[in-house]
Amino acid sequence: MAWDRNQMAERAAQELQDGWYVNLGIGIPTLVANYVGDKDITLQSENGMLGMGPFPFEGEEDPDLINAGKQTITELSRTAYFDSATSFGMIRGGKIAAAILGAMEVAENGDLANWMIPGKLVKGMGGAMDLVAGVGKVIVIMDHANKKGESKLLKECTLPLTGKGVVDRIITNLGVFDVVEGGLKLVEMADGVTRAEIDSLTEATLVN
Amino acid sequence: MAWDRNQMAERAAQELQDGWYVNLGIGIPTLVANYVGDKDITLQSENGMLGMGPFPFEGEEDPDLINAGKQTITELSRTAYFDSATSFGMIRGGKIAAAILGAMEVAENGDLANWMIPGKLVKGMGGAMDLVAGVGKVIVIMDHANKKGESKLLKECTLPLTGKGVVDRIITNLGVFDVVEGGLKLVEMADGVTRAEIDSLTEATLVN
Amino acid sequence: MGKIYNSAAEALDGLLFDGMLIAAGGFGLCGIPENLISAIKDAGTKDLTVASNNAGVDNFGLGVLLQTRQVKKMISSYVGENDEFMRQYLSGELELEFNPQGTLAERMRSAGCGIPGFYTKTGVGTVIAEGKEVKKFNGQDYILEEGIIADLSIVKAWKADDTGNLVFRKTARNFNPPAAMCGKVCVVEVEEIVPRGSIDPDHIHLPGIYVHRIIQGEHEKRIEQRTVRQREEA
Amino acid sequence: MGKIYNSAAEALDGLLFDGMLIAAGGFGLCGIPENLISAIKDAGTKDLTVASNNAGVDNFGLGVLLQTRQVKKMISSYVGENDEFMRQYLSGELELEFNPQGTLAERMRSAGCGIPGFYTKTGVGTVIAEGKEVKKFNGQDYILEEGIIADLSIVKAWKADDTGNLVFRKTARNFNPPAAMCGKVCVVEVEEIVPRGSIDPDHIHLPGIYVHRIIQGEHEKRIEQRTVRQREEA
Repeated sequence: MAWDRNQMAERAAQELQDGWYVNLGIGIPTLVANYVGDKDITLQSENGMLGMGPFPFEGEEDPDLINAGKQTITELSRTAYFDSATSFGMIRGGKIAAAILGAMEVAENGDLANWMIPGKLVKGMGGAMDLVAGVGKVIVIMDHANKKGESKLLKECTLPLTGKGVVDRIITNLGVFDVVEGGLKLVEMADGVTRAEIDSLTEATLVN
Repeated sequence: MAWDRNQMAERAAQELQDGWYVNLGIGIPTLVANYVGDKDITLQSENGMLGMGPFPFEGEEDPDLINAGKQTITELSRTAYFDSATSFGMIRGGKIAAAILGAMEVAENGDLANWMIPGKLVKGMGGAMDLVAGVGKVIVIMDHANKKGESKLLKECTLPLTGKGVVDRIITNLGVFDVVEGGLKLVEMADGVTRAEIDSLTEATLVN
Repeated sequence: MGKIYNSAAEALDGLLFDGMLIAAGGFGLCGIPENLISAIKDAGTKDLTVASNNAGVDNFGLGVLLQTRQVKKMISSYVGENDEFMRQYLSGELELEFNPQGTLAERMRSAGCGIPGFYTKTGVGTVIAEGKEVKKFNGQDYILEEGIIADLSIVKAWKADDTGNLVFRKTARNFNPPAAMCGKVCVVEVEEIVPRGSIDPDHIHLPGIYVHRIIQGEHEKRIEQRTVRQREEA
Repeated sequence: MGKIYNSAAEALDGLLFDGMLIAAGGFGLCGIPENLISAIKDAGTKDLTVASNNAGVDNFGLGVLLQTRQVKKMISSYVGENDEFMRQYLSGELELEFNPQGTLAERMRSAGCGIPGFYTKTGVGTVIAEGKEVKKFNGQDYILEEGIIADLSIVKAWKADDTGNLVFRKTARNFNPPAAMCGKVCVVEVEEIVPRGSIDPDHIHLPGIYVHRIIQGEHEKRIEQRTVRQREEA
């Protein structure tokens, strides 16, 4: 029994420490906000906001208040707004403790690819390259394998990189992995997942 | 009859055009503000203010409201405040149309020295180096000669430079001079001043 | 002669020319200069290079200038949500220079602040670094990025006074201040022009020195992704 | 554990060490962190390098740390109005690195924004350029300036909420935001701590992410040059 999306998000939330400023990427990372519990976490939206609140109630959407995924959101009592240059200043300057991002591929040396598939999908890197270059800790959440059953934890990335040697920890549906000297280290297995399953679905070198 | 301080300031005010944002240095340049008349001029104070107003009435001084000379001032209806990084951003970025500054020496190639006399006077350049490097037009107001009667318009500066080839126009008590190819060009003489007087008090090359 | 103009067309008069570089504020469809974009469409100016984080959607925002083929090149960080953009790019009809979002914002801010180049870790070891100078600081590699100077900036603010002091609202601020800074000329559209002195000088987000022309306009302010939560039943 | 501390001494506890680099906000005596400076004096921390536009006056502001000889080196743009500073500098007791004012502000802002170096025209052809890399952009020379990362930033704001969101007042803003940005740790003193939510999020000048510890203090706010005009007689 591998983790589902919500369980991955719940596991990722455990990585966050009280008082941290955190940036959550689009997709599963967004769900992490549901699991921070009592911890004092301030969410950054890189389009110019600290203290991102939940979606608005119907009828209260404000076109001037969106997140980096262009979704309508709300403000909190701690919220501050600023421009994009300031926003990425704090990202590059290391003021954001952690970013939790999705990925297409991660390599055993921490290389990350999540912004384009040449000739097919060309959406752009948005703020991802700045985030992985600047924040304190880069945590990736993604499925362990793609739809064809091929490992997304690779010896080397095949897609254009978002960042080189930038990933610290990977949370997949099968478990938790750290980027260490020589490869990836299995930190934790999802309930009911066996080491044999992980070995068979992991191309990257697993070290102890 | 050479110009006095106020006449020099009055003459300098003629350089300013309607709609300009202008930075005035400490000393005689400050007096220029008294002569702008109907022109729509916005004064910048490089410590973080556009729209600098006159000195406050007695009893209305605000310690949080000073100019770059640390003098108490007032705000106007057009005033905006900002931080020092933003302030010098607009200076370096060429948004300020003109700066009017005092000087110790100006050379015929536009070199300016106004920030230190080695071993004697070491106050620092403050914002002067940024201003001369960044603003649209640099206008110097100064006495034509020093107290010993030696020309301050030189072939080459002897003091450490504030900027290299940065001065556009010089207004002295004797007249108005432009920095042009090959030397300084006499643009205007103060009332009652003769060309012979100017020649005798000018070390820099005067060209026609 | 003040800074206030009666219409977008009037405010752009004399500023547009084929092949020019325009910096546009906005993020997605939030805080975009809707009226100025329309006026550029109407003017028919061609071969534009546009520096903007996104390119709108197919029929709104900068997307309309892609539909009319007025844009030769985009400098952007994200082009999703715009099928026509993707199609023109993949078919080679449109040039696209991808910039990381923070690099794009800083390139605008830098140019406006008289900084022609700066070093950043963003993009080191990726295609973004190709052809760029690399320099080590404290043993780490950084790449040189250059400022973007625009012939024209088009910007959307919430309020302006007649001297051009601007106030933005919530996340509609985004790229508007850096875009305003990097333009040789900056034209701003606002929802409301207020008398000078009515904005607290400590609440001004961008001083009027960056603003050359202002119009008051109507704004559709279209929402790109309407997301809501349910009210709990009482 | 929140960001609010009871005193300057408490707020600096564990952050001070001999030989450290401190970035201080303020311009002249305007917007200076009076209470934090006093607490550093009391702590007796030595061999400080202080990046600050000015060094106060003889017996106020950073001047007090010069009197106690706690400062080894100043990074400043202007040192007038401080006889003790001039004396120590001219006699070689104090190191002084002159920075043009805008370069100093940008070096702080840059470091806080992850930019280790930037190019500027300021100082080209002067002693400031000596030993610095020169690069041409568009045919003009620019010099490379590096970011200043401080071990500690000391900053004065007008108001803070308990999450550290800051508001400054008039020209007391000056170097405080860039100084705050460049510190590994930033301690702020304010005139008033207000509840979160009581500052409009569009009026915040510096978001709390830059602020680690806050104290509320009493401020003398001494005026350096009291200049006034006469009221016209009625």
